[in-house]
Amino acid sequence: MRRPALFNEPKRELWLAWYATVAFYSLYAIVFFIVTRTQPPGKPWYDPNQVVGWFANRHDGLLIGFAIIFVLGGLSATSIALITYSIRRMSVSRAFSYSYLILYAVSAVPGFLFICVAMTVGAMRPERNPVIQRWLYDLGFLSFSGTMGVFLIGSLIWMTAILLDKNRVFPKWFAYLNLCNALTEVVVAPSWIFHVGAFAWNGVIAWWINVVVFGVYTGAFIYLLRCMILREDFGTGPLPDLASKHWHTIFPAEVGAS
Amino acid sequence: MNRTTGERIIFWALPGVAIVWIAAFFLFPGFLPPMSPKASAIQVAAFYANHTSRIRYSMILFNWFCVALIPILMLIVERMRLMAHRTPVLRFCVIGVAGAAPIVFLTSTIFWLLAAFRPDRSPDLTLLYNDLAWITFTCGVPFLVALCVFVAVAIYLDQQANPVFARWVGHFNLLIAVALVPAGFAGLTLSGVLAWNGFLSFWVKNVAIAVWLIVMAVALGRTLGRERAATEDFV
Amino acid sequence: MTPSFNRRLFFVWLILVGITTSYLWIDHEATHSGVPTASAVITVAAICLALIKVRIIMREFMEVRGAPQLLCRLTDFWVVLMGVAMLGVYVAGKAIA
Amino acid sequence: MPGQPDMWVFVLFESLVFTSYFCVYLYSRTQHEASFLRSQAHLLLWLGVLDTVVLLTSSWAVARCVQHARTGWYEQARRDAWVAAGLGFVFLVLKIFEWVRLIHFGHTFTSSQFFQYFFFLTAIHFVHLLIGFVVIGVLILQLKDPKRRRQETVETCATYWHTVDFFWVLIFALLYVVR
Repeated sequence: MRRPALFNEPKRELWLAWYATVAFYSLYAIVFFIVTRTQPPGKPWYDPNQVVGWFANRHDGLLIGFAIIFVLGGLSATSIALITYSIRRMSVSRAFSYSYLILYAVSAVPGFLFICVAMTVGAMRPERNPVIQRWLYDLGFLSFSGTMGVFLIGSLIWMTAILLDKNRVFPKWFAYLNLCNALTEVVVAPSWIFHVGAFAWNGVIAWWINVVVFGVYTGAFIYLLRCMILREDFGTGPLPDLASKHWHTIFPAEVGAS
Repeated sequence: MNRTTGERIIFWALPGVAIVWIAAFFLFPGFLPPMSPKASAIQVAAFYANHTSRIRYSMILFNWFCVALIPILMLIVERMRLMAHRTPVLRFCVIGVAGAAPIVFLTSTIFWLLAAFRPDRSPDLTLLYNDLAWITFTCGVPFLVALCVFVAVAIYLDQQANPVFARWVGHFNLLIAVALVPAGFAGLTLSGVLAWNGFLSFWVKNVAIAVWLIVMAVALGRTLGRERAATEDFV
Repeated sequence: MTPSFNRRLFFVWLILVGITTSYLWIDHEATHSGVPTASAVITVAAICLALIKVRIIMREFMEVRGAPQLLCRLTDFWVVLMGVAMLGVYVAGKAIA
Repeated sequence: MPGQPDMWVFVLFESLVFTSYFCVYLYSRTQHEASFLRSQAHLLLWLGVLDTVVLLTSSWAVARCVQHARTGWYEQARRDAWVAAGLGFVFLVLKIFEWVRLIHFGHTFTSSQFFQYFFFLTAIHFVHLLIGFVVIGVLILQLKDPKRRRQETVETCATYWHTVDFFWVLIFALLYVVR
């Protein structure tokens, strides 16, 4: 039987995860910015009737866009897994990689599932009481922007791991960029307090500047993960057969980290 | 050598969990038949007022046991350790979605329980809780879809003379992933096959989850003995 | 005085503190009978003085003075960039208002 | 190059982020000049000057620390680092005093546009300062242990501390002096 080339590529799992990561972030950007037009976010100062208008304006976009996320959102796990793997390659305790994995896995439900549910429920029944529609609108935007702690602590965990690492899996400047990303989670906190101005959830500081920082950060780590995969050297031989080999030859990566 | 690893305990707890899930499913009055998304706020409020007790007890039961999915998924993760992969990335992918998948169910039980907590409140609010519960429950499939895809990819890449899971288990997982897809679109319509009480979004999706559990349980059960034989060689 | 006492750093510190205290004088000059009034001159002066301080801190304290050309150029460019951005926004804002 | 080049990436990137905050503040200021001036009058300029002098002195101590470490005077260098941390702590106390004073008079994060920016900028700087204490801690540990001592790390830590200092220099001018 002929096999596709992918099967013989020693880094196939890593490449699959990397391409899935790229696909996920592209999809995410398209759905949020183009299909649903929930980014840039709606105005926090809208009164209930304006919120109803907002929902009416993008009724189909919201339902279709978030349905796509409902189906494919789980792909976000691939970037988390790849980053967890990168931390596993570093000369630090496994506690760092597991912490990162759990923090980001937990973030999925409040971080993006809530906005999908709230906006879908809102768009489903345009005739609903406008006050309740605004309640859903707030839930959607604030759960999305206002899920802060997991990303804050997650970035700090990653930063610490990179700074302590002696295997040079990631460059140190990216560790400091993690700090910048962690600080954006501090800067977004006032969006829980203000309805208007630079610090509201659509504000220049709490949204625009943060999005730029996050964009630079995401672009950097996707590129650096690619560099990491390119540098990995598993040899080119066939995969070892389980019965005849010991665990470490099967999982060189897990032994590479202390 | 015959170490007690406890994996068999987790495995044999699965039928018990399944019984509780089935019990909760039949006890909840809104599943047979599934509540209509077209019901008015007054009708929904009346439904919660008339069936308060059954809603509460069934959802408390489901709230307790929906997260029992996690130990089962961890058994799969442990099986993945034995696959001929070079990196743990796919295992991390499964762990990454294993937590979120049942938390979606947990969230929906919270909305159902909230709806039943004060049935005498304004019907609009009860309808809101009802919508939130149904959309979370029905559309909240992203982690299950991803789970099936990750497991399938892991099985396809497990190329050894005696793979952990047979290849058809991989095909089966992809099939289940496809069966779960329509449920994500339940928000688009209030009637028809896609609506949350429709053929695709309700019946196909929930039957797919049930079949997935049964088939994966059987597949897992077959590997348990094999793992023991394999570890004996190592130790 | 320890043999390693660095006279240059001391003078740098003195200049920085001097510029800082000059703000007190600027403020005194700008306040008429206790009521603060808007003043473009003071705003521009304050920002420029702050940027001069930033450059001194970078050159002397952060030792950019002895660093490779690239870093010298880059930090100088950054100071100019910050200045142009802030003053530009200020002037544009004034014009719009 | 003083310290890791990587730290300079952080300095330049974070400077851009801060510059963008400053621009937003300045723009907003020009649009509501009278209100900003009224609120600004409640600040104590001398307190801001004191803050700045304290932080500049702390920076001076760190600069000396780097030079001492370079010439092998590790005892001196460690003392300088402690002085820097101590002055940082004084700044911290002054800042908290200032915040408490303002809140006592009813000027809070939500009370006016100016104080929104005031509390935001001083608080985000405060967070940088808190991180700075961790950095100085690393610096002191490095100087203590002959096996760990690396001039590059000393300079990297110093670069961070000076960055916190010059951010304050800008924030001070923008919040206290600009009219």
